[in-house]
Amino acid sequence: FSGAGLIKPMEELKINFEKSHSIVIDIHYGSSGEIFAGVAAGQPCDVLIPGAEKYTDDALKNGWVLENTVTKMVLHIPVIAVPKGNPAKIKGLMDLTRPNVRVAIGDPKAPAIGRVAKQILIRGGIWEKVKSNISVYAPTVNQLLIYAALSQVDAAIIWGDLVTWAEGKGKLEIIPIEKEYNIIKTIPTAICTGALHKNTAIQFNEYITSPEGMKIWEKWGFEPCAE
Amino acid sequence: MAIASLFVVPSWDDVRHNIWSEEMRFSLKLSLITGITSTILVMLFALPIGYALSRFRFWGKGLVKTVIDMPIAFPELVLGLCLLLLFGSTILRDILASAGINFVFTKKGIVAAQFFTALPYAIRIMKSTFDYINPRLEFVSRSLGYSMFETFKNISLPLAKNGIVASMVISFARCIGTFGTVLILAGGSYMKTEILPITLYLNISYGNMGMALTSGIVLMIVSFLAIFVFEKAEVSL
Amino acid sequence: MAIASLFVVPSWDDVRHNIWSEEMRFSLKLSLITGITSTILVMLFALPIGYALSRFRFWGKGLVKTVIDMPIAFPELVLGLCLLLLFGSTILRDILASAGINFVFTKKGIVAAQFFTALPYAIRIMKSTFDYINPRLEFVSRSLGYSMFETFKNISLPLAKNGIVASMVISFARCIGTFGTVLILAGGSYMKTEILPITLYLNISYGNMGMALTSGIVLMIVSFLAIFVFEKAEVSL
Amino acid sequence: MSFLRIDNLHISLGDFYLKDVSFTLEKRDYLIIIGPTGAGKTILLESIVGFWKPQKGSIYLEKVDITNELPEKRNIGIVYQDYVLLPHFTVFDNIAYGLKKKKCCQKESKIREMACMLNIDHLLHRRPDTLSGGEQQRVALARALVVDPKLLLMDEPFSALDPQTGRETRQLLKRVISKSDITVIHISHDLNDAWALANKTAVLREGALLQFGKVDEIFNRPRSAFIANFVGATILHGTAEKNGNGLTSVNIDGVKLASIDSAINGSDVTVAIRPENIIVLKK
Amino acid sequence: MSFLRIDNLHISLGDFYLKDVSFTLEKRDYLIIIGPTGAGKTILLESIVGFWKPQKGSIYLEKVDITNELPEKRNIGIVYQDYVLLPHFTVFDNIAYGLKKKKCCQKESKIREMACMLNIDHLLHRRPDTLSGGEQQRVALARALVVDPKLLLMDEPFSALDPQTGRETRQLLKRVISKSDITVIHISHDLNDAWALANKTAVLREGALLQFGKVDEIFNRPRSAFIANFVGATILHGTAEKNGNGLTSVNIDGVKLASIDSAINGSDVTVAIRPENIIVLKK
Ligand SMILES: Nc1ncnc2c1ncn2[C@@H]1O[C@H](COP(=O)(O)OP(=O)(O)OP(=O)(O)O)[C@@H](O)[C@H]1O
Ligand SMILES: Nc1ncnc2c1ncn2[C@@H]1O[C@H](COP(=O)(O)OP(=O)(O)OP(=O)(O)O)[C@@H](O)[C@H]1O
Ligand SMILES: [Mg+2]
Ligand SMILES: [Mg+2]
Repeated sequence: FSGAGLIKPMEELKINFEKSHSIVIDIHYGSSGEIFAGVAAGQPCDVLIPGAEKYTDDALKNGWVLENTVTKMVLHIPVIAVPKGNPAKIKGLMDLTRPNVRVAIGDPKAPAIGRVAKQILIRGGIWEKVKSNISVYAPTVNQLLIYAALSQVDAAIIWGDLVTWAEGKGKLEIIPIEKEYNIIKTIPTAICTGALHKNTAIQFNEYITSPEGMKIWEKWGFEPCAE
Repeated sequence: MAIASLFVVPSWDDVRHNIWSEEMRFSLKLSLITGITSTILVMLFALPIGYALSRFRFWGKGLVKTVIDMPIAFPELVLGLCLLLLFGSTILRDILASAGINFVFTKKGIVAAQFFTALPYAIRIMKSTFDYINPRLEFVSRSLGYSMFETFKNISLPLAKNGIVASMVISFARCIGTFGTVLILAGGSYMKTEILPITLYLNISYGNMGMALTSGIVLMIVSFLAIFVFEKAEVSL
Repeated sequence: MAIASLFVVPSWDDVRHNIWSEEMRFSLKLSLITGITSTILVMLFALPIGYALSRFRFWGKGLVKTVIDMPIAFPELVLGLCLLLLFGSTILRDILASAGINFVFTKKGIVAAQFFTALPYAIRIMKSTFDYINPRLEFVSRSLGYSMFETFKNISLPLAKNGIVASMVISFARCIGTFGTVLILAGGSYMKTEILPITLYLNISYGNMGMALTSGIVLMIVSFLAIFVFEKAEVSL
Repeated sequence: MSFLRIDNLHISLGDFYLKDVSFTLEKRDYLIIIGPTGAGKTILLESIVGFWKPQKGSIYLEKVDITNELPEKRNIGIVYQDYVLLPHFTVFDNIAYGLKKKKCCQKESKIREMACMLNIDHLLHRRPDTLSGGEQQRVALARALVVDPKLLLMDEPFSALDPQTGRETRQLLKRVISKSDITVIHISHDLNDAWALANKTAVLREGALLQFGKVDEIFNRPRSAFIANFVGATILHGTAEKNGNGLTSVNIDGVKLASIDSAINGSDVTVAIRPENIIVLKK
Repeated sequence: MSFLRIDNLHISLGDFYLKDVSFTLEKRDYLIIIGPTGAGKTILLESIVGFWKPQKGSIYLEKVDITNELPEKRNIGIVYQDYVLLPHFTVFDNIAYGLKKKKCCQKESKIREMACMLNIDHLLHRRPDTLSGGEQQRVALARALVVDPKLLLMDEPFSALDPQTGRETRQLLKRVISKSDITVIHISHDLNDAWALANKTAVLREGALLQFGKVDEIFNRPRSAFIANFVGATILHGTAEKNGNGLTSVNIDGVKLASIDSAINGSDVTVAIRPENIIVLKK
C-alpha cells in the first residue's frame, strides 16, 4: 500500500526489487486516507507507506502495524504553489496575508499537509490574518493541486514533490517557504500486523530505505531523511 | 449482505455518541437540504427535456442525446473538474457573480454539483418513460380543448408516474451519495460545505473510524427511509 | 459546455504524446474489457430481476425494492468498503477461493466493483420499463403456446427495447466511469488493475496533469462513441 | 351557408392515399359515412379533428380555415373507433375531462344525467381498463356528447353494443341531437343507421369519395354498381299497425313484419330491409 | 361424449360475478353466446383460455380438467374483442407466431393462403398500429384460425367489418369449419349469426346463464320475457326464387324479399328477420 503521490519512485523501486529478488510485488495506490481505510477494513496488506507519519502513528495505536517497523524514509517539503504567471505576485509566506489573496490549504485535521500548513502559518505568526483569506480547506491534496492549476486560488500550500511534475509542464510556479517558518515532514514506512509475507516485507523496507533506494527517491524530487 | 457487513464493525457506544455530535447534525441537515433541493431541480429540468427528447424529432438528436448521457461516464472527479472549469472560468463567474451567485466553494456549489451529477440519469430515464406513453392519449386531451402544456400536466405526467418515481429514487440517491463532484466544486470544508459523504471521508482521513462509520450508517438510514417512502408512493399513487 | 472546457487546458503535444504511452494503452484496453463484461453481466441480472419486481407481488416487496435501490445512495468509497468487507470476509473468501475466484486486488475485482455499482440502476430502470408493458400482450403469447420464458424472450424483451437501451447506456457509463469502488476493491495498481479513471487519479496525485487530462479525454471519447452507438441502436432497432 | 366545408383534402400515409375529398355540410346535417374496411373513413375523421395534417386541401368550419389550427382550438367532439379512454382517470373523470375546460355550471349533475341516460351511472367510479367493450364505448360516447360540441364526429360508435342497447343508444342520440343544433358525421357499418338517423350519406372506397348526397339518393340512385351492391336494400310499401309488445307491425300485402321503429297506426309507410338481414333457412 | 364441459364456473371481479355457469359442448358444436353488454361474455371466454382463474368450478376439455392448466398447454385459439395484436411484429409475424410453435410444414404458404382468403395479403409487411379497425380484426382472426385449434373462441370477431366484408368473412369461416372438426364458441351482437352459423345458443345476462340450447329453441321457445324481447325475430315462410344479381329472392305470399343467403330455386324456406332491421319510413 502506498500513497498515490509516491507512484513514480515506488514503481521504479518495485521493478528493481522484483528483479533482484525474483518475486512479484503488488502495490496499491490511493490517497493516504483511502489506503488507511483499506487497512482498517482488513484488506490484506504487508507494507504500508502513507503520505505522512500521522497515519502510521494512528495505525500503530490501533495495532495494525508492527511497532518497531515504522521507519522514517524521505522528506516532504511544503511549498507555496501559485498558478502560472503568479497573478497575485506571491513572493513568500508573508504575501499570503495581503487582502484579496485567495489561499487554499488542506483541512488542518485531514491530510497531513493541512496540519503542516496551519503550523507553518502559526509559526509565522500570520494564522489569524491568513485565515480570512482562505477560501477553502481541502480534505485531499489533489484538490489543492487542481485549484492552484486552474487559478481558482492564488496560492496553495502543498508538498514540493507533488508539484515538480506540474512545474515542469509550466502549469504552476513554486515559491519556496522561508526556512525559518517551514516545517518539514517525513514519509514513513511500516509493516502491517497482518502481513502474510513478513520476511519479504522487511527486505523490501530495507531496500527502499537503503542508499541505493534513496538515489531513486532523489531522482523524483524527494530528499532523504538525514537520520 | 454487503450492506449488513457495515454494521458489524463499529462499537455501538461510539455510534450513539457520534450521532448526536454537532458535526453530524450539521452534515445531516446540509445533506438533506441540498439533496432535496437538487432532486427537485433535477426533476424540474429532466421532465421537459426528457419529454422533448422522446416526442420531437430534430436534426442532431442522436448527438444531443449522447452529450446529455456522457456525464454519467465521468468519474466524479472529472465531472467536478469540468464544473469547476465551467463555473470558475472568468466569464461565467463574473456573470453569475453579478447575479449574486457563486458556486465555487459554497453551499450553492453543493447543489450545483449534485444537480449536474444526477441530471443525466433523470433525463435518460424520463425519455425512455415517455417513449412508452401512447401519444394518442395526449391527442385526445388536446382534442378536448387542453393546450399542449396542460396536456403534459394532466396526461403525460400522471401516466409517467412509474418512471418519475424511478428517476426520483435514482436522482435523490445519487445526489445524497455523490462525493467527488461536490468535493471538487464546493471544496468539502469542515462544517462549511460538509455533507454526509464528506464527513465520512474527512473522518477516515482524521483516523476517526468511529465517526466515519457513524456517518456511513446515518447516510444509509436516510437513504433507506427516503427511498422506502418513494417506493411506497409508487404503489399508492 | 462543461465538457468542452476540459479540452481547453491541456497542450496538444502533451496529449498526443501521452495517448500512445504504454500506460494509457493498457488502461484503455482494461477499461473497455471490464466495462463491456460488467455491462453484459449487469443486464443479465437486471432483466429477470426487474421483470420479477414489476410483475410479481410478494410479501416485503417494498423492502426488497428499497434495499436494491440503496447502493445508489452510497458514496463509491462506502460501496467499495462494503464489497471489500463482503468479499474479504474469511467465509465468502474461502468459498470463492475454492471456486478459483478472488475479487480482492484482481481484475475480476474490477468487474465485481463495476457490476455492483451499476446493477441497482439497471434493475430500477428495467422494473419501471416493464411496468409500462401491457401484460395482456404477454398473455396472448402464452395462449398461443409459448411458455413464460419464451414469452419473456419473444414479447417482453423486444417491447422493453427503449428501457433496455436506457439501462445499458447508464450501466456502461457507470461501469466505465466508476472509480472509488474499483479503487477499494481491486486496488489501484499501476499497470495491473489500472482502468481509465484510476489512471486519471494516479496522475493527478503526483501532479502529472497532462497525463491526467489525456486519460480524461480518452475516457470521454470512449464513452461518447459507445453511448452514441447505443443511442443509434435504439432508433434503428 | 355551409357549416363545414372540406376542400380537395389530400392525405398520404404509407401506401394509402385519401384522394381529393370534397364535400359540404349545412348546420344540423347528419352525415353517415359508409364504405368497406380500409377505405379511409377513420383517417378522414381524424384529419378533421386535427390528428393528421393534410398534404393538400383545406377544411373550413363556419367559414374559418381550420386546416392548420391547433386541435385544442377546433372545438370538435370525437368518439374514436377504439375509444382511447384515459387510463388513469375514473369513468367520471373521463367524462368530466372535456367539460372542465368549458365555462359552465352544474357539471356534476350534467355528467350524472348523461351517464344515467347511457346506463353507465353504476360505473362512474371505475377505471376504464376494468370495463367491458360495450361499456367503454358508451363512456367514449358520453365524453364526446357531454361537452355539446358544434360538430360531433363518431367512428362506429355502436359497434360493440348488443342490439337492445344499440337501439336505446340510437334513440338517446336522436333525442339529444333534436334538442340542439349539432352537426354530426357518423361512420357506420350498419346501413340501417343511414335510414334511421341521417339525412346525408357518403360512400368512401380506397380513399376516394364515390358518392355524396341525400340518403335515398344513395340507396335508390346509386352512381355505380359497387355502391348499388354495397347498399342493395329491398324497399317495400305497406301500412303500419300497432303490435302488442311495443313493436310496430307493418302489413305489406298481407305479410306482417315487426319493426322497432314507431309509426302512426294505419299510416302508409316505406320499409327498407338489407339482404344480409334476411336469413334463409331450408325447411 | 362431451368435448368441453364447464362446471359451476364462478368468477368474481370487483363488483361483477360470473355465477355458476355450466354447459356442455360436443365436438363440432358451434355455440353463439348473446347477451347485453357487461353480461360477462368476455370474462367467460377469457376464463376458458386461462386469463382469469375461477374461484370455483372447473373446466374439462376432452375429459381432462384444465381449470388450473397453464394457458400455453390448453391449445385453445382465441380472437380477442380488442384484437391484442403484437405491436412489434409485422402482420405476417403476428399470424405466424402461433404457427411457429407447431410442428408443421409449409407454414409460409399456409399463412399467405389464409391472408388471401381474408383479403389482408397486401398488409402482411405492415405493423398492426398502422392498420384500420377492420384490418386489425381480420389479422386477429387469421392468427387464431391458422393454427387449427381444436377449440376456437371468438369475441365479436366481425364487429368492425362492413356488411360486405362481414358476409365474405362469415362465409369463409363456414368453409374453414366445415372442412375440420373444430368446436367454436362465438360471442356476437348480431343475432343473425345465430341463425347463419350456429347450432347452439346461450344467453348470458349479469353473469348468469339464462338459457342454453339449440338455436330455434332459444328463438321460438324463449324461457323468459327478457330473452323473448332480446331475440324477438319475425319468422316467415315462403319460396326461394333466383334473382338477377346473385341474391336469393324469397316470395312470401307475393311479397319479395332479397337475401344474400343461397337456396335452391323453388324450395320452401323459413325466413327470420329481426325487428331492428326493419326500417320504417313515413311516406
Ligand atoms: N399510419 C399509417 N400508415 C400507413 N397506412 C395507414 C396508417 N394508418 C392507416 N393506414 C391505412 O389507411 C387505410 C385507411 O385506414 P382507415 O383507418 O381510415 O380505414 P377505415 O375506413 O376506418 O376502415 P375500418 O372500417 O376498418 O375502420 C387502411 O388501409 C390502413 O391500413
Ligand atoms: N377487471 C375487472 N374488475 C372489475 N370488474 C370487471 C373487470 N373486468 C370486467 N369487469 C366487469 O364485468 C362485467 C362483465 O364484463 P365482460 O367484459 O365480460 O362483458 P361482456 O359481456 O363481454 O360485454 P361487452 O358486450 O360490452 O363486451 C362488466 O360489467 C365489467 O365492468
Ligand atoms: Mg376505422
Ligand atoms: Mg366483451
